[in-house]
Amino acid sequence: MINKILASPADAVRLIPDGAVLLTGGFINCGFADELLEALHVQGTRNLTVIANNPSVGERGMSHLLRDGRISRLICSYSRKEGTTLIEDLLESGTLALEIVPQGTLAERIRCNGAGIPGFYTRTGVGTPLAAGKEHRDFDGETYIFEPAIKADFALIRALRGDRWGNLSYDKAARNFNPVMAMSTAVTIAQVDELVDLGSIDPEHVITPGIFVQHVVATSVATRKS
Amino acid sequence: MINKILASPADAVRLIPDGAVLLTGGFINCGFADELLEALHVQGTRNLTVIANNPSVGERGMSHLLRDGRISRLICSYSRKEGTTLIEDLLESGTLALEIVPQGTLAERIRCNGAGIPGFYTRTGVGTPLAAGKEHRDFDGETYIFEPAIKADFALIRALRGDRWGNLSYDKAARNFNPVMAMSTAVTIAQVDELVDLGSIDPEHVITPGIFVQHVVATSVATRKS
Amino acid sequence: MNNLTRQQIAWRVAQDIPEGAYVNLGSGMPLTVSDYVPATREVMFHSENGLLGVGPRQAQAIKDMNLVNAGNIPVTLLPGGSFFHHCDSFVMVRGGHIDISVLGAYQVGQNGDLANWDLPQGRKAPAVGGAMDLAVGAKKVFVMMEYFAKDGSAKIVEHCNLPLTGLKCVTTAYTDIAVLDLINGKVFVRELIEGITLHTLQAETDVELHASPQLALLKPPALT
Amino acid sequence: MNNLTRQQIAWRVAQDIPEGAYVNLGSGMPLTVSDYVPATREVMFHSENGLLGVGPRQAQAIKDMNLVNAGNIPVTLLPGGSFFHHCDSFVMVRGGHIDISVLGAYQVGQNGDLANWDLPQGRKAPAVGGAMDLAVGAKKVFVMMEYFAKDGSAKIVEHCNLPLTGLKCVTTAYTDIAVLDLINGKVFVRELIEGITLHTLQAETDVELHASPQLALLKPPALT
Repeated sequence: MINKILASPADAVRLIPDGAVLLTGGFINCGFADELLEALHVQGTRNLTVIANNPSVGERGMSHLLRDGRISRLICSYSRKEGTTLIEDLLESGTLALEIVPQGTLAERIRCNGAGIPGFYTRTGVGTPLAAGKEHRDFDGETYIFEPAIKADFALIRALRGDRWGNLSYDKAARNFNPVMAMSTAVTIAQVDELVDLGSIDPEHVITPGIFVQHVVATSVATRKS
Repeated sequence: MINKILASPADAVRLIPDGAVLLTGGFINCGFADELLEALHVQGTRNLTVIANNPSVGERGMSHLLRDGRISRLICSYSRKEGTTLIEDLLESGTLALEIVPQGTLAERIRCNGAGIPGFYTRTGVGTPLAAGKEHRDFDGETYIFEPAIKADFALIRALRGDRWGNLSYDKAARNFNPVMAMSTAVTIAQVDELVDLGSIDPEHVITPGIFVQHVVATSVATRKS
Repeated sequence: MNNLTRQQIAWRVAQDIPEGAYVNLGSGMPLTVSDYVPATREVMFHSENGLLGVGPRQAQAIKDMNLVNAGNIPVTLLPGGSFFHHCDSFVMVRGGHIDISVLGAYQVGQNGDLANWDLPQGRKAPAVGGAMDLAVGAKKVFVMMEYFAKDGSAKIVEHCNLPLTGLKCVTTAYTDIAVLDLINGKVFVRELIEGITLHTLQAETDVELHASPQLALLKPPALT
Repeated sequence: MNNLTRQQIAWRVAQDIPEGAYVNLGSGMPLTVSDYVPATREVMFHSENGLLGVGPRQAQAIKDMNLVNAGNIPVTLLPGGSFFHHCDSFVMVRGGHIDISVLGAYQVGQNGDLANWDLPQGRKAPAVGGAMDLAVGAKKVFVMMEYFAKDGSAKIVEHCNLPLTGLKCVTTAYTDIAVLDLINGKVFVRELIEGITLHTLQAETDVELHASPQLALLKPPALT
């Protein structure tokens, strides 16, 4: 019997070594896998590269990893963290390397990796500081730049419901980068609010088919079923 | 009030001139916009370029267009039509030009056009006759070929349910190329089995958001609502 | 001479959004534009975090933080709205499916170049978000800004000297004293508030201003 | 000497599909492989027209032609299955998410090259379908074929002379008389039916055959 369900966030993050490259879903503070990131903090993992739309503004998880210098490199579209100068302090002290990527380019670069596509050409960013050093090429009289696929070791994502095959559904705007990141890596770990029986998610409404998910961890054991 | 609903297939295809380039959803014989294609036949439109996974094996719609020589060019992954030598006859008589594209490459080339991406690199087809004349490029020691975006004037797609904003849901494997083609062109016309009220399709379960659909035609007026 | 308030600029932008348009509102000031679209006009608001059919803000009592716009403001979704993931959201943006993008601006070049994001300056962490995608992807780009920068210079310039967001992308600039259309490298003044003439505005602006054939008075309603 | 029937080749392939594998079955002969996976083993069958978790064929009475596999055969979907569009389906294929692709073959090169599609030959219309994507995208490519072509030559060849589907992609060839692993440009015979030795097979095969360390008897059950 296929069973992708792990007992706890701690069990799940045990797979993740120092120096790992992580995709982490979420937008502003919506749809982050806070419990997985928190477990990673507790585990003491360091020297992480994190690819996220933005550093989570929540109090748990990524905030703790950043505060304690566990993240050495951040690739994001928006690096500000409301109500704190944490990012500014880290950048100033030289302990955090930062790459800024336009939001749509970030999403597509992540998809590319999961789709067997080495990168893509886009008009986004042409003529701006973010095009510096990138391959430029004209198609039909328009200039594009080449943006390479982003490769990562793990995706830590957040979903609403999940089953033992790894099928996932999401809650409203908490969907954001999560399904895209799930497709991208060889090891996707999904934190779900609720475990459900196989078939509980209508096959027409599965947003992330289980093929893209290797491990599922529930944060609410009350609803656990197998 | 936004109302994308047209009264009949005939009204919808009136937009389509001779010489148009059409994306048509469907796979084998599942999910084709038969009534739109049939109306196009009745309208007498000719010199069409059709991009489809395969020529429909059904008796209506695309079969009639092919039989009467209205399709001068076919881009597909699979050109055989079961139970007939129609395609062979057309190829032999020189009235049909044919381009064969691997199925996944076809889908991605269509997506590219709707995504503002001029084409993509793929390993699919490298070393085969279908790579002839195409740009080759190595990434990380692997060889890829460049496949350009497919541009079309119209997409004729088939869905299960649609509303006046153009939101669509599909029926099982009849989904196939339809949502991908909807995204790709400036003018997407959807044949739906059933018109439903705004909000009837759960926002979590909308497969094609209305932004990708310009016109909706129902084949069953019995269920029409606004 | 009454400069437009921010609300009045938002109101002015809203008047130029036609029924049926697909519109993305940038964070900050642009987000208020939806408040001023006439109730009889159906407009589809897109939020790049995966929402189409964004409705009014949530009532205080609800506070569903999984239903927020790109500015993290709790919103509602209209019947007929939809949710989708980030790649699909930016297919809409990059692929030219959004009719109008409304963005803030630090500078606008007379050729339509836009500068509206921060490279590291002083201690501020950099942030570009979806602005670059919206600038090149939307069919029209409306910007909202004060006409003059804090140093008194016009924000509409011959060449932007701040980091660019996109090239030749701005269609119209809505400011506190004028509405400016950017057409083929020229700046056309379409509306001016009472008490300002094209002549007096030109005196304080380095780039050449042209009178739009539709030159009219910019007269917003009183708004709070 | 009893050559395997097509059903027995399908049975043999099925034995090499482990629990939890994501497997795509090509049209024709490969589609029957799922019939022979032990009922205790959970395997996820993918169909490139947008299905994951494909179950047994539909009972005659149902006949839902919107629920078909890539061979247009009406099938069922298991609880936990899902539907998706063609781009997502080929993200699964091209992106390396499918563990095993089972395809038919006209020829297999000793380096793993695969020839299994038709360029125009005589009056037949060309068709490639998803074979090229599956050949390069799946982690392992299993092919099913008769060992000998109609003209008596072995289908495993030094260099394919039919139009190629993919380069160096075939992992294992399952035939009516032998199972062959293709490893680093060499052909290893893993199983042989009773009455055939590596020596006798070599005599009828142009490419050099090596004995696999696991060389064993290929002995299928009787199947109808």
